[in-house]
Amino acid sequence: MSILVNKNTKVLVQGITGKIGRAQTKYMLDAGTNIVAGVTPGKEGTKVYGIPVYDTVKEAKENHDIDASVLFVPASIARECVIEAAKNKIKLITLITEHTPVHDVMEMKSYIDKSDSLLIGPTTPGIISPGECKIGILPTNMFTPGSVGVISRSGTLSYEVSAILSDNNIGQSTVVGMGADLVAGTNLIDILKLFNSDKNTKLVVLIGEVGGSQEEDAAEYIKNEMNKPVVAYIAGGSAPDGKRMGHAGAIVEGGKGSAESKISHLTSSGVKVVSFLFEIPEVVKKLLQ
Amino acid sequence: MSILVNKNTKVLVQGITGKIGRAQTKYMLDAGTNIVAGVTPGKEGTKVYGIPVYDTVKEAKENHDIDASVLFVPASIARECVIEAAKNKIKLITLITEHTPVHDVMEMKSYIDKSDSLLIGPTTPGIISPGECKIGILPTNMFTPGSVGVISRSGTLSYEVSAILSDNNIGQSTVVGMGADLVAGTNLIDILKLFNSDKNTKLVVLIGEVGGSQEEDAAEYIKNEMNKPVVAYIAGGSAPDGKRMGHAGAIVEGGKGSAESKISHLTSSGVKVVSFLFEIPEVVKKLLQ
Amino acid sequence: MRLYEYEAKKIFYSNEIKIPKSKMVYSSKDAKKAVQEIGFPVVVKSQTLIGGRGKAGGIKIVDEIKDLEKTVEEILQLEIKGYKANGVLIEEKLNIKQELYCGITIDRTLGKAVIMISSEGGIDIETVANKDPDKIMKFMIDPTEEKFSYEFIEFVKKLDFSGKLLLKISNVVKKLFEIFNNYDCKIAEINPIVITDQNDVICADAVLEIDDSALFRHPNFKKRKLNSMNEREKHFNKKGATYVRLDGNIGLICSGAGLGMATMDLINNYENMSPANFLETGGGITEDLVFDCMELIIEIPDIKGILLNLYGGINPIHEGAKGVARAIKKHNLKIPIVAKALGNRQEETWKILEKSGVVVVKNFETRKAVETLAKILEGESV
Amino acid sequence: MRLYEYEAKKIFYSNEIKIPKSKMVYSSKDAKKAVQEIGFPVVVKSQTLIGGRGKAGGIKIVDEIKDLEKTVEEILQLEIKGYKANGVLIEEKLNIKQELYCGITIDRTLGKAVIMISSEGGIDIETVANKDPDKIMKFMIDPTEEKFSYEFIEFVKKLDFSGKLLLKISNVVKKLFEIFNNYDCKIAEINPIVITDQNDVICADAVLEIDDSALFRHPNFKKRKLNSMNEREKHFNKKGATYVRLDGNIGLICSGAGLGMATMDLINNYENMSPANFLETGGGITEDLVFDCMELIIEIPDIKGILLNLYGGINPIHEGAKGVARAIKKHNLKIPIVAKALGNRQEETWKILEKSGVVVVKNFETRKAVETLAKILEGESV
Repeated sequence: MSILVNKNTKVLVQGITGKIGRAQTKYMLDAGTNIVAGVTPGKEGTKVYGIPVYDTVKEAKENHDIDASVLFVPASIARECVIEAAKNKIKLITLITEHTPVHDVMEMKSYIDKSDSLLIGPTTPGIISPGECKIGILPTNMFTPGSVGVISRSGTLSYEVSAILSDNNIGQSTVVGMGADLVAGTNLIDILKLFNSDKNTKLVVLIGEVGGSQEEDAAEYIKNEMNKPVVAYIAGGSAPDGKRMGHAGAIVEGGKGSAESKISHLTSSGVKVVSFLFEIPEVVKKLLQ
Repeated sequence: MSILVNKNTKVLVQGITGKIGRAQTKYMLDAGTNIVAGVTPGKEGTKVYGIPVYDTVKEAKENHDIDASVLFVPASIARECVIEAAKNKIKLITLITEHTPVHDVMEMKSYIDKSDSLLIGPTTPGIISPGECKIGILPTNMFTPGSVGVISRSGTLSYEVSAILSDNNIGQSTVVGMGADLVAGTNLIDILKLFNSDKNTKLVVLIGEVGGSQEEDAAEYIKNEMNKPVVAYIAGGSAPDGKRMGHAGAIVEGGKGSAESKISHLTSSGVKVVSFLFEIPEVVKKLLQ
Repeated sequence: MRLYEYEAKKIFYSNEIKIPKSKMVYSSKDAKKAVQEIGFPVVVKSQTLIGGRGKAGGIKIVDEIKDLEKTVEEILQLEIKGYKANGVLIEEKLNIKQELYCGITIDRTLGKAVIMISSEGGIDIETVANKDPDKIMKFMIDPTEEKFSYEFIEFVKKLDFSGKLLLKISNVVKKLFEIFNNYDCKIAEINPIVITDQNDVICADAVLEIDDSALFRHPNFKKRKLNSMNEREKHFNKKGATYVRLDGNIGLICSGAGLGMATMDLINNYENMSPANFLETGGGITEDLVFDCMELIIEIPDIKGILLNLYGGINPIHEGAKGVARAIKKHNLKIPIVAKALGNRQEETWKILEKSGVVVVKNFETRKAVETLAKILEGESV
Repeated sequence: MRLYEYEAKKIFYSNEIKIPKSKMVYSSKDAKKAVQEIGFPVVVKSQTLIGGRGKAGGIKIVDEIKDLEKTVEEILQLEIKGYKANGVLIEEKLNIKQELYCGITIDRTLGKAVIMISSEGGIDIETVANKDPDKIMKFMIDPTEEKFSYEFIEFVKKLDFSGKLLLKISNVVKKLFEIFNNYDCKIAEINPIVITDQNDVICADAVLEIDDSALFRHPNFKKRKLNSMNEREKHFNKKGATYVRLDGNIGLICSGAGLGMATMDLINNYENMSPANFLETGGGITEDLVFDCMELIIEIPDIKGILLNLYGGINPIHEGAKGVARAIKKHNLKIPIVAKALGNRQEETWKILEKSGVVVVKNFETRKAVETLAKILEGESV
């Protein structure tokens, strides 16, 4: 039907009593998401839109079946909250929070990699399987159900491309925002794999951006393993260079990271790379025929 | 034949080039110990009494079969050196070093407990299977081969009791100094178990001392599992009390730790507890008849 | 936040990494005093955050007092890629036997720190990396596992050092890694680590970049960063917004980096339009923030038009719209402003914007908004 | 090394654990000044390292200025178990709603830190522990695994707290655990943690004991410890030797704690002999150390004889023997000295000792050495 989330997914909201957590809980409920519990330490016994709040994930887990958690917590404690979710064996953890220190992200990723959990984010808009479940902050009205999977490193572009697809009567199976930070809990390949084995996904739209080598790595996977078409756009071809910061970054990336590198790797792996988002519907339609 | 070490044991000396490491290496070689390599970072290529020195345990391991390591290293780096030995899968690690911070000992113990290694010490005189192998600083002339196992929490008393036994023509299978620190890498029970299943050990002499609850725990094991006689002495019955340090220690020990407690637990487990060391040979002889 | 060389070296020094004798000065007069302590020859180093200063003439060796004043003044006046130096560092000249490289940064894909060392350090390290990548040893670090001294020794041994040099170099790498972790660095780099003719191991240069998101854990550096900002930059910084000045004529306010980049790609497609700035608000939109964004953009000379591209996911775009309206009113703005603003509370947002005279594009495609602005600038009706 | 309450509270304060308003004073004059800042009623607390000071009269509440001087002077003069106070702490009196207990120490058998908390804190905590051990929650900590905030919350919830009190108490326990680790503590204890009538959570007492072996990581406390010692104690401390003064007449020098205790057991068996001291050298014997040991013992009034009991494992006992010989010569000692010294280089050792007139017992049994000394003291020939 979809990847990661569907209408049966039981969701926990960590940081549910904050201003943003509360507002987004409402939007998620409106989108049909099955939110079963919330956590804010010190707030046990209260309710948010009828959802019971607990002091700890452990207690929420003891009182409810939980498949996924979405976090609206301050950046300074994001590390501990993600680890709390993972230690309590929540399978899918989505960290919306922006500006988490990258050393904290590396630590949480290390915990996650040793667990059975999957971490989406940080700085992700979340995940939506339109009409079934929304985990995160994606504006619901951009999305329609269908059979195109969308993976985007940029949050706002995941909205834009989905809206453009929807506007052209191309629905989405699942849309996943990978998160925009230096380090992401989950890489493009991990999500490509899920789409590759999802029966309902017929084609994947991949929105990359300059920096890192995720797209180059994904190209390799697509070439060797992917059994459905992939359409890609890489943002940042005309973006300004960052100030030069020592040699270390350049040496690590070893020539990867530029828009040119990503586009050429993807193209030679059989991916149709477009120059502008608005070209996507036409390409998708052609490929789905 | 013996526990932990025998004439085939291949020994590494960590900290071999220091004053103490060098002197004790000589004594160990004189006692017949099969020392195959030494480690001191920065000293690779040199030799100590013909023994090749390496920069790291890893390299020593690559060049030699190693069963056991004995450490003469400064207290400030003992933690790292023990962990280095354990990560390189050395089965028996003996830390002679005194005055290692107890938090460091807890950390190394935690690593050790998750590994296949055994840690004797810190502040241990080491282990001797008389006539076969000596690992540590025990004065060789106190010991004779035989069939009494000795476990001692005190280093010097392990010498004294062995010398008294030897003087009475009672030889030792293996003598193990447990180490005198607040936390020991290995507890009395771990060594009792080894003696229990060692064919050559007919009886065990246990030298305990006030503090902690190792003897009480050992008493429980002896009562339930031990299939050979145990003779014990507890040092410190007339020792001065330490200054009183908060309630925490008393609560943790829960009434255990005094000489009276240890003696009564051991006695009621069938252990023959003597009041003075010099009484031991007679008791041993009687029990071995 | 990148630190100046002299700041990074202070941190090195307090963490027991050896650095050359040196003194930071802001005038040739103070440079003379510094030299009395240090002794000739000295190296005069421009303190700037821009790379490649050596090749740009920002590092000079001075052997005699007669050349000092001129060299210091020249370097103080020198612009490197448009930036002047923030003072110069007067430093003892080392007698170099060998130069090594050590850099620690983050492997984005693995999400792990990577320590890189090479026995061929110096200004050509990137050439080494490209031509002969095997000459750079790389070690990936699991952030949840402690790295021990013996592991650094094992690592540095691969460069074939032994004896005391092995210990000294391993210790520098270990300390640099501790700094990388303790100061929340994105980059910690020493190029070169100098082995002197006396077999001393000394760090001749220093790059530290601290993660801005972690400055709450480093109040001193946070203060120093805030001190170097004006009020508006402070506000931006607090909200997590990013602003970069560019050369073009179209002001741009986007609610995400990807959206911003995609919008720039589209604007650049028109001959008579190019971005005057890159501005992304992140998820912290408020009325005040967007008001500040507007003020920042209208200060740019020759600005021809403004494009807003906002999504209401976590952002309250109706609040942002109020900020736009306030700026228009306050400055009586007449230049064309086109907005695409979609998502939660979009109708409310549109109403506020349209009331202020903003052209609202209600299509999903950013292309349509860019097209609309282009048409207005061409004088066409929309 | 145990810290005074006021020292421990300083550490608490700098680690953001709330403590009562308080001031350390050494005279009733300064106490008056302190009260002006703090305000009546105050608690006057003897600063001593001995437990049970409350029951011994070392803690008094003062409501009015007229009682202050007398109370302070009394407590300054009060001896608790033979020790006078090192000043008094003047502290605001809290309005107590509830008292909790939190103690962190080391479980010796497991080799793990154990955190204990109870909602029935106060002076009777050990009674609670004995009578109703279930009222004390215990948590074992793996030292290689980080403990997270949520774990402290899960832990404190077992005492049935909720809301803000739950967060405040969890935070105190977390901070105390951080202090326990960062300061290399063997014990870190707060008894009681006070919940005030305003639902503030404040630490009313503080016990910290730092591991002496870890003082190299805490240079300030090492300095403070060395400052409180005379030269000889410093030397002992550096060598890792332990000296405890007792009431008897036989001086004792042993090369290990177990051996020392066993020797004391034997000495106590004689009616006319008892140990004048406990002295164990550890593994750091040098000529100077043993010389100092000898000087320390001969200063004890009414000392009748000296017993040395040394093993040459790691210790160079021949060096120790030289120290004995030097002391005998310097002080022209006439009291009987009996030595048992066995192990590496024993013959050399015996020769040196016998040359100085020490009676050397070459038997393996300490009993023989004690017997020999007893006989000499009885006037028998040996």
